[in-house]
Amino acid sequence: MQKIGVFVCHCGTNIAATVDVKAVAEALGREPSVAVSTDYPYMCSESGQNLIKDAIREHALDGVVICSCSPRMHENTFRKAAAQAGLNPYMVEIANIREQCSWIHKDKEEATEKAIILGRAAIAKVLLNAPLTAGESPVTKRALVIGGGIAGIQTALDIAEAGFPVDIVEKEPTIGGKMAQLDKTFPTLDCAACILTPKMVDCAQNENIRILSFSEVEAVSGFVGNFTVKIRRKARYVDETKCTGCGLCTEKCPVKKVPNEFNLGMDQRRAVYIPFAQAVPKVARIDPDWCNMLKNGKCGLCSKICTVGAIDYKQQDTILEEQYGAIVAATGYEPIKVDRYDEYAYTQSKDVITSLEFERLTNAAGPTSGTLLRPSDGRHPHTIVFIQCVGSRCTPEKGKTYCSKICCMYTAKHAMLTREKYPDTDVYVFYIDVRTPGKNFDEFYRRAAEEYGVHYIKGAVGKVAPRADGTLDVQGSDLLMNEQLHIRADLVVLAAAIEPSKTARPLATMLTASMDTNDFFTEAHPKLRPVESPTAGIFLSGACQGPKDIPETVSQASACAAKVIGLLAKDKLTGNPCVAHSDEWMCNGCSNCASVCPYGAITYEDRDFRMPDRTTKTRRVAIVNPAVCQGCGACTVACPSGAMDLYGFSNSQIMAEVDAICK
Amino acid sequence: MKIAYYPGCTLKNRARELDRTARESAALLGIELEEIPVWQCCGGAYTSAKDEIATKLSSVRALAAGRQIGDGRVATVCSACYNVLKQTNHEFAVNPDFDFKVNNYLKGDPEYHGEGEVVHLLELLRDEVGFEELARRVTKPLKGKRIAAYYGCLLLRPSSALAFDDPENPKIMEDFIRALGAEPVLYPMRNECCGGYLTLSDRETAKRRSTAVKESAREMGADFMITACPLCLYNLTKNTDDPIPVRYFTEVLADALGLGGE
Amino acid sequence: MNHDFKDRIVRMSGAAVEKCMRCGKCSATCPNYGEMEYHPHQFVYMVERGEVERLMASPSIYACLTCFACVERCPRGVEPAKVIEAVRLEVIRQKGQNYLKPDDIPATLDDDLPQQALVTALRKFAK
Amino acid sequence: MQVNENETFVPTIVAFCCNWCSYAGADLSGTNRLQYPSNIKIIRVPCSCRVNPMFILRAFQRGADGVILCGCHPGDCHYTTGNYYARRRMTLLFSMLDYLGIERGRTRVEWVSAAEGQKFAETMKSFAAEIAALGPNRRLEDLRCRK
Repeated sequence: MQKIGVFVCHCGTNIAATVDVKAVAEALGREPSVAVSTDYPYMCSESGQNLIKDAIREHALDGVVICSCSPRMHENTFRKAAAQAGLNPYMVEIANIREQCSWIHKDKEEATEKAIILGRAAIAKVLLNAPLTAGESPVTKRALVIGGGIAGIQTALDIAEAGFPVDIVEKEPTIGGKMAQLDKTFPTLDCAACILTPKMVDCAQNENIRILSFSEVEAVSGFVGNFTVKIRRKARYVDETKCTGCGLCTEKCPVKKVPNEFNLGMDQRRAVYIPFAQAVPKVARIDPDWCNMLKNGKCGLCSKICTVGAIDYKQQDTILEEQYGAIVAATGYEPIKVDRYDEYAYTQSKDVITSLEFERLTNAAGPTSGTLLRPSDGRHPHTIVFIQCVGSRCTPEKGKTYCSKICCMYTAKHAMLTREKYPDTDVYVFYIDVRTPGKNFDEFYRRAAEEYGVHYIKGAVGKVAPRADGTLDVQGSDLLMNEQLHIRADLVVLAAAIEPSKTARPLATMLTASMDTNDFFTEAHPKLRPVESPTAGIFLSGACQGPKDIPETVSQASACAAKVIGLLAKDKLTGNPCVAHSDEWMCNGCSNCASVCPYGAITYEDRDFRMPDRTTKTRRVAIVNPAVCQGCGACTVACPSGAMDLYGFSNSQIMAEVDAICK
Repeated sequence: MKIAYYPGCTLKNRARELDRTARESAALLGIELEEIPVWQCCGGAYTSAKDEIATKLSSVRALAAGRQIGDGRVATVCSACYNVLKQTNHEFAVNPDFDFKVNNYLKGDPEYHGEGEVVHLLELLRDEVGFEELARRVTKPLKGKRIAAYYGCLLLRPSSALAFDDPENPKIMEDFIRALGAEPVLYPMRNECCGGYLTLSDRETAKRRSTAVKESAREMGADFMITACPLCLYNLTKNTDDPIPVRYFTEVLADALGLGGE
Repeated sequence: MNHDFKDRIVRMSGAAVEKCMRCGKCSATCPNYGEMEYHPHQFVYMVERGEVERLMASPSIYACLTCFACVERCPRGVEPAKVIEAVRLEVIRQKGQNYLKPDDIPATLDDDLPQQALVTALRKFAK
Repeated sequence: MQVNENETFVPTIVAFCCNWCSYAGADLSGTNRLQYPSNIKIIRVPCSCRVNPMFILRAFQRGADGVILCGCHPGDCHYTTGNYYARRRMTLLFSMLDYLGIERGRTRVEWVSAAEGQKFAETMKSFAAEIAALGPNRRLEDLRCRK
């Protein structure tokens, strides 16, 4: 027979004023298997805790019930006290007789009666408690950062600075991401390349950082502290270890008409190319869709002129398998395709461009060497119209429901820089709201309007009509004038909404990390845990979690690194012992549990079973990984054979509580 | 193939050419347009008010009758009929209350729950004949002609119900023009309104609208324009001073197929 | 503020005036903007504010082409043309309020005018 | 079921509350001293998806007159999707209760967040009133279990 101790707290008068604590202690003391039942003014005080510890030792108690405040307050306090007295901490149950009894009832008799029932339910449960030990798992002290934009770069640098090795996996041939394509950055107008490329070089030179460019994550298994990741290193047909980045091949390649994706197709590159001058790693790549040698075996020029013999037409994809303790998603964003908003005539005129294209048109390394020229005829535009919120702030049927957040500021930047460089240009911005929360942001926008004479028009554009003379008729509304305007523009710039990278959704599936309806990664808590995914060991950096500008991305990236470092600094992780476990004799291997598990904690193994007739049978059974399981219990209900149960909240424990309450 | 055909009131009167050339061209291309035996005017305009049921019943009856012919689809040529019939049919899909009330009105007639489908002759040419096949059947290609397609509003909007083509950058009529051997002229006003509904009540406003459309087509160098809508044709020819000719797309089709006579 | 009218307009049109984010794209897109006293965005806003009677008294309700360009391009799915149609119906459904009277029609006819013009005008402007 | 001396019916009600939202919401209604009937007893579970429909049937069998399940609002589940599972399972259970002849109103699913102490108390009050109006559960109670 088990021996249970019951301890009823007065909590000063908080409980004792409405609950007759003596009567409760007395009534519960009469319950079978209760060896000792007593009350005390403050159980959580040191002397209260000593009272419990002494009783555990004196009566050799097997379990303890504390009738006190909510377990959310002091469950840990009492568990520690029990452990100090040599009792397994999970042999403690709390009956919540303050928040859920004394504080909500006025009638003392009624409250006392309820407190007794709650105490009985706790006794019924603790009788079925089992001693639990939190599992420990080792931590692989290495991090994986997926995505090599500014978010991934910053996170990797910070982790590496703390002394932990980091791998950056980047799907493109170079790191740098979207920021590498930008011209200037708001609100200080530093040139993006000038502040980004030193960081890219830092990554390349840091001993703790390995850059796996032109690579993609293919499979992820394991759990926090112990991930195993398969990474596909895509064939670039150039030996990364030999190529010096001299660029000779990219000058001699005869295939010259390949649309250059770095300049968004506004100029051409060769079939063998280095994306841009400051690429890291500075290694060429051969584009198999265009290379004559790879397509039909006729050419081989680059191989002949390469002085280090780096060209390798036979190169194959390889798979790299690595262990990591933590994984950071930093997959960033893409601008949406604006084709569906063709009232703006994006597909009908070359002179209707997106803001990212505008960045390239004003960038010194861009297709026009930084001179703002119309894509159609290469002439200077004299009237430019910027259109805001293209595809943002829509109903789900019409586009993205959210504000893309960065457009107001970069448009102010574009407008300001245009007016500064080309004072003869008229610049109009059609806006719905100008949203500039951020340090020095509103001042920046006001400068565009006040000092640079940018015309801000409150209203939207309804139609952009290409005219025969090459101009664009922009028909918009000026809501403050209550007028419909027609502006003859030479160039129209669309502030396209941004959306998460298309690679994010399949990655989230591999990571079992959750996403919202827009395919942004969900954070563990929107306010208090903004850089962690609900899945342990997965962290979020940058715009993959939601639209962000560079300052915000960098601060989130560093916050994310701090969380990763905190994890990697531990030698062992202590788990929550209240996890699911499967009775392999009852399990029929149906997979129902795995399909409801949000964490991928359940796997299947073939086990040999010795049958009563002395034969051996091999059956597939579920195995719960206690380090991954978070203890929600979804699987326990999904299990048709009743094999799956949850420590700490077992079927029998909950039913015992039900029985005690319904008696 | 045989398909139910809803000509609409105007094609029986002022737009007889539209009706005749549509039937003859379709027949030549293997599509028999079989007129629904009994039909009434669709009303020409679809009232968006949720509480207007009775004005949509003539369309519902036509759609219901169409079920008896061919594969149950109803073909139209006139843009207005297409718009009204298709919006009416779409309402069944999105508004159960409409379905319920319509069938209360229909008591005695067979029930109808939106199971039909409305197609425009242009869609039949694209999907059943195919523009490549059409190009092969052309005997008198319109070589060197620069033709501006005028969609107006009725074929395209609301796109949620009509789903005819991209409402901002449609291409079905341009592809049709190419199939006839001519060159399509893209001009920005091709999907803007000619002012049709105001023709009677405010002729001057309608004139300004149709003139704007024609100026846009002229600016882009059109030799002539084509349309599927009798009211658009009227506004673009009789209610404007611009002399660019406007023809029904079926007239041009009949010509190209060698049905024109000359 | 007359909620009675507002509720009727909202119910009749099925348009969600409260979804409007005041971008003015409906008015930016309207081909007949110049002929209107109140513009599409004002119809939406004024119905939301309950100012329906002012709209009912305005000739703007007969200026809408029902071309649905505003409905097509509204990023919030508000459907201004349906709001305008509902306000117009609210007027012409009243006794003696037909905007177009059958007696006026013969004067407007000519030999080429399609039947379509007649039926649509009557449907739009008379009950 | 309890029937006291003057024969007014005081139903026995079990509330399953998820640890992260609804149990915290119940604590908050306590902290704010918002009253609700004492015949409701709360059982803490890690997540609403831990609640096996069997537990609810067990409660009815043992004499409960009403059972309410509270979880995080859809989309807010601490375990991401648990409350969706709970919702689906309960929907199935409801149809089964019909089959058993148990009034549909004897079970309810509510979403109560950790910040909704007021809502928790209101929900409990209204549920208790509904169960009292329905009267004792005589259909499923296993009298052999009664003491």
